[in-house]
Amino acid sequence: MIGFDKWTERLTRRVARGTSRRSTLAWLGATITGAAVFPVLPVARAASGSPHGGGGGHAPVSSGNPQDPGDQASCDYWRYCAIDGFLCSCCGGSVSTCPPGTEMSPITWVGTCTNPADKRAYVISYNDCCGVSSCGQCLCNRNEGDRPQVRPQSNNDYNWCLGTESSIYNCSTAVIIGVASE
Amino acid sequence: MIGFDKWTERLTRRVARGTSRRSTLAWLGATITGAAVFPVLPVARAASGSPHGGGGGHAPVSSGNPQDPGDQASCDYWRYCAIDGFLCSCCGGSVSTCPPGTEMSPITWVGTCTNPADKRAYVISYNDCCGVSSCGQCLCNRNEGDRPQVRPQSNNDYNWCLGTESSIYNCSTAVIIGVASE
Amino acid sequence: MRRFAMAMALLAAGGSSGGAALAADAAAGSFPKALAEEPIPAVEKLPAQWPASWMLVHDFHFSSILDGRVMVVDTASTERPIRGMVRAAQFANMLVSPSRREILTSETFYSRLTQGVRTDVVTIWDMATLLPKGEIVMPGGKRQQSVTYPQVFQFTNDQKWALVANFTPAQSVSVLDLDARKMIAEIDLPGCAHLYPTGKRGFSSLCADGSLLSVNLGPDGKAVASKTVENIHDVDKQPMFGTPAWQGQTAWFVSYYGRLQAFDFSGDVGKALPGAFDLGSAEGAAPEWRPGGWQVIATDTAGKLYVLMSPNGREGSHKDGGTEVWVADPATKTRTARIALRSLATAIGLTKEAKPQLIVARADGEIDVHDAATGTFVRSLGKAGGDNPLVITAP
Amino acid sequence: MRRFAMAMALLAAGGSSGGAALAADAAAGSFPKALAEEPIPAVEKLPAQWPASWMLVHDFHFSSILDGRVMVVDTASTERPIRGMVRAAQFANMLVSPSRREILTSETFYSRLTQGVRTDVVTIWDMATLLPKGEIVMPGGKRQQSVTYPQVFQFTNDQKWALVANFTPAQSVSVLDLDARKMIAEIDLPGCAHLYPTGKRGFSSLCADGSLLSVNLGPDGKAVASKTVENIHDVDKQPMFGTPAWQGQTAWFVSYYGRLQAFDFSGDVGKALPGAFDLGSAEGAAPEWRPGGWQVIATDTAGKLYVLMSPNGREGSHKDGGTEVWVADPATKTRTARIALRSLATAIGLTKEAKPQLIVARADGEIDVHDAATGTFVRSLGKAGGDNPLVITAP
Repeated sequence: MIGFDKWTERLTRRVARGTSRRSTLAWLGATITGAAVFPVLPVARAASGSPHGGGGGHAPVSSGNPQDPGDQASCDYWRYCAIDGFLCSCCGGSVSTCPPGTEMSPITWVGTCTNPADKRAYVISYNDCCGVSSCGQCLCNRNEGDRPQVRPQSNNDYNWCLGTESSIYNCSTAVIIGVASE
Repeated sequence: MIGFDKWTERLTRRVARGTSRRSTLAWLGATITGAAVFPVLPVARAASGSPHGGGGGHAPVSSGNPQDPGDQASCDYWRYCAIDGFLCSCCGGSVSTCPPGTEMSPITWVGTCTNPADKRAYVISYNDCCGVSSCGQCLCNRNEGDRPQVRPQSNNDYNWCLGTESSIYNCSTAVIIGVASE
Repeated sequence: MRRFAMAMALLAAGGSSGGAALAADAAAGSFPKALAEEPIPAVEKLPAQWPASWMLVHDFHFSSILDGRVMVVDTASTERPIRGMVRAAQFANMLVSPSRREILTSETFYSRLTQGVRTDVVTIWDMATLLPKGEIVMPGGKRQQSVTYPQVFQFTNDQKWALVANFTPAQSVSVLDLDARKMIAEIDLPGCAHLYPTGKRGFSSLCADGSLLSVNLGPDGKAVASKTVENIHDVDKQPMFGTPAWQGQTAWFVSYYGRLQAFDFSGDVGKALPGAFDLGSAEGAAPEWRPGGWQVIATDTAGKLYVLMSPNGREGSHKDGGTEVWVADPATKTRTARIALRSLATAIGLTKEAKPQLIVARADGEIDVHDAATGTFVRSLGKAGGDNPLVITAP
Repeated sequence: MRRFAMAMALLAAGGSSGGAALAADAAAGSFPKALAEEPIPAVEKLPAQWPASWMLVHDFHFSSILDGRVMVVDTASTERPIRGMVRAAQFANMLVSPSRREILTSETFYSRLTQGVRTDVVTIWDMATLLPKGEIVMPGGKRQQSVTYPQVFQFTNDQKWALVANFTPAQSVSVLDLDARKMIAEIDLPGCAHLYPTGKRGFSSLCADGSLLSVNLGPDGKAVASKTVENIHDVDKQPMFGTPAWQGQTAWFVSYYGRLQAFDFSGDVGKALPGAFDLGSAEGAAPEWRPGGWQVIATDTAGKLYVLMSPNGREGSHKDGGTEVWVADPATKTRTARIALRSLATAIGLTKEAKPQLIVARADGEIDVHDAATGTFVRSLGKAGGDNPLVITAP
């Protein structure tokens, strides 16, 4: 076995030891945070040209709070800076809640989005809602900061319906869980 | 129990006896023939405006036989006078064969369509192909002669994937099984 | 666990957003406090009693029939028309009972999605949580699979039981005790289709020979009596759409040609009521106006009938959809209004609101709302009914 | 049974078509014989060895992710582009082996479609019949579910085994013996993702710390040796698309910024090859040309590389799709051609035909075929790749 490291029976530990402290930390982050599921691709933007995917007659979904501006059923809403999937705002949930009948994934990917009203950088948790099939409404995909799957905590292609009773994906939320720094 | 017939324990036989010979014959026909599955509705025609559902670049599927004219991937093809569902011609099968991976339903609905070339009335068997999910291509719906479900052998809304290992519906064929009368 | 996750998140975020934080200082002045943290996990719940503007819209989902769904739609809201969705797998049927606070779906599953072991199940969903409360497995793989027809899955016995039509193609009816969570009886029904709940504990079914069969059930769910009324409908001359509009236990059917006929199912034996009448004709048709669509007849609480009409009525047009809704008053046997729709439509339903709203599922999948009294278009709900909205149900 | 059914059918038809038969007499003259009866049942079979124009296109099927499918597409045919479809359920992955004459799908099922008991399975399909030949159940519900990435399901050991990536989010690899139809080993793989078959019996994986880990497997499927090569890629400065283009056991990766880098996986230890180069820039971009799409790199049998390029390259544009395909020759490290596409595209692949054809999955779902040598548009196959074609595979 030319070129191989000296073999130890505990491959797992060896590999863990072999990775740097930084990557281990990043990985820990991934296991307790995660990534908003999903899709991808220009089809997302095409499908979401109209907020509900089919045009005609929709009023924007507003928070009613000038400090939280924008249409929460639009891919361009500030909190969706790194979202990838169907917007729960269009599926019976809201920007921060899952639709009835689903289970919110406890493992999520966390991004940082800047609120255009107060200019603060908020920590956004992209929790997925699981156990009901594809919502089919408001497919969005924004990949700022998205990186290859080798860095799971920075990748939005994983199905993050993990730690839930069912891994079936319904939609994604964008929950404020803090301010990045103040 | 005012108004009820004298009760017999064998409800089944009673009902069978109570129906006319004509309807019993019709029913027998249904149990051994059947109806091409399915869908329905203007969405079918909308979806099939272009033979493969998405426009651009398709050559008509022709039999090459002047006695069997028309585009077999079009809802307007003569044999489809009473078809309802995805055309197997667009799904890996043909007008008379199922796509690989499916099982042809042994129970089918039989219609009579007139061939515009030879003006003969052919008996067409709308066998469904089963065990693979919705083909999604060339959804067609023509209801000439379709009647309510109370007459199963004349209704195309039943899923006729019956007598197959799986009742999952993939697409429908239109097989010549004879000439109506000569 | 939550606290730990938060701490990690803040740590990670802090590293990458120092620049943003600096820029925030100026603007934050107008908003001295940051937006509040939001709780996780958070799942919406629905009211136990839904507002009268909420409807159930069945998405048949052609592109994956095995993954059909029922959308919970607030027809009064353009912002949030969809309130949730309930699974309705593989040619499913749906029932809703506000008094039981339950939605029921009659479904079929395969162990490998498209192949393997088949399981037929009625699933019972809580109307407030949209979570399953239980299920009743039905043996034998007999459940009728059709494009969604409401009358193949019905309540009886004060909603303590449900009836499920079977088709193999042999026809029968399974009787389910919903609270005991079990199938208690199966009744053969050769030559007859669809189930119209009849009397206190029974059903009627239309038969291919033109008769109506009424069956009375005993406390164990088994048939104890039956009655056949001959020559009650004519499949050849006046075929009726299988789905009627219900006014209490009176069902108004419409024929392919626009004839309206009421049946009384309040007694032990179903019967045709006198007073059948025609919707009439009108100009501008080629060749004539006929009912057209999937769910073509509906009624409001005042008893008016609404029928979806196609101007291209001919043999075979009965599922082509319609462009107008004609309103008829059974009391006077007259057509009282014509409502022009914005687009070809396939299904109509009416809310039970004080001012009933006409809900229209269009052929392009959009859901429109019209004021039923005036016919005026009120709002569009986009594709709130999913890809292929076929049946609209007022809970 | 068949004969009996026929007899009944003829009987029924005879009754209703007497008129048509009379009218037929005149015209039948020009066609003295009626069209022949066709056999029932009849199911198509595919050739055991598929023509080189046939490709597999994975339809991710957003509207029902649990019902994904792989389309068998004859890219030479505008009449019959679709030759069949294979189930690919719930974030599935697919492998094809012409020598085994098998397609493999790595799938997940729930006993009640969306809920209930989870079962992870590799299904083995016959390439001629598209019927399942067997399956291998994988315990523990660990199978990685992502938008389809080829490198999470791979062959090794001369296609006697398959490797399945797991993600719970703990990472590991399951080793399956395809002929014995069982899982024989599971190897933990913390911090590393995607599987690149390596040497005769092993794999490599890219790790978050910038290293490449190669693992050598024993005859029982268990890891017997491993080697880490440090600093082989940089996720921050030159992130690489996870799906490379394969030339034998050499994998060409492209970075978000258009840098091409080859890895040699032919030995027991994977290694980066010298000769990395950049695709270069061009006019007309805002702000610059970068690779964009889902499957952005492909290669032909002559060794040229094809990369799908977006003129709107910026941070976050790497999945936005592309409007041109740039062709590069690794031998000269130069860009040799630019192919203008007809529409924004998300995935590209090349047939193994004598004259390779460039297969393009467009963002609107259409599949276009271009001549790879000249770039000329040849034909469109409509939506032969289903609703959401994401990955194109040459068998």
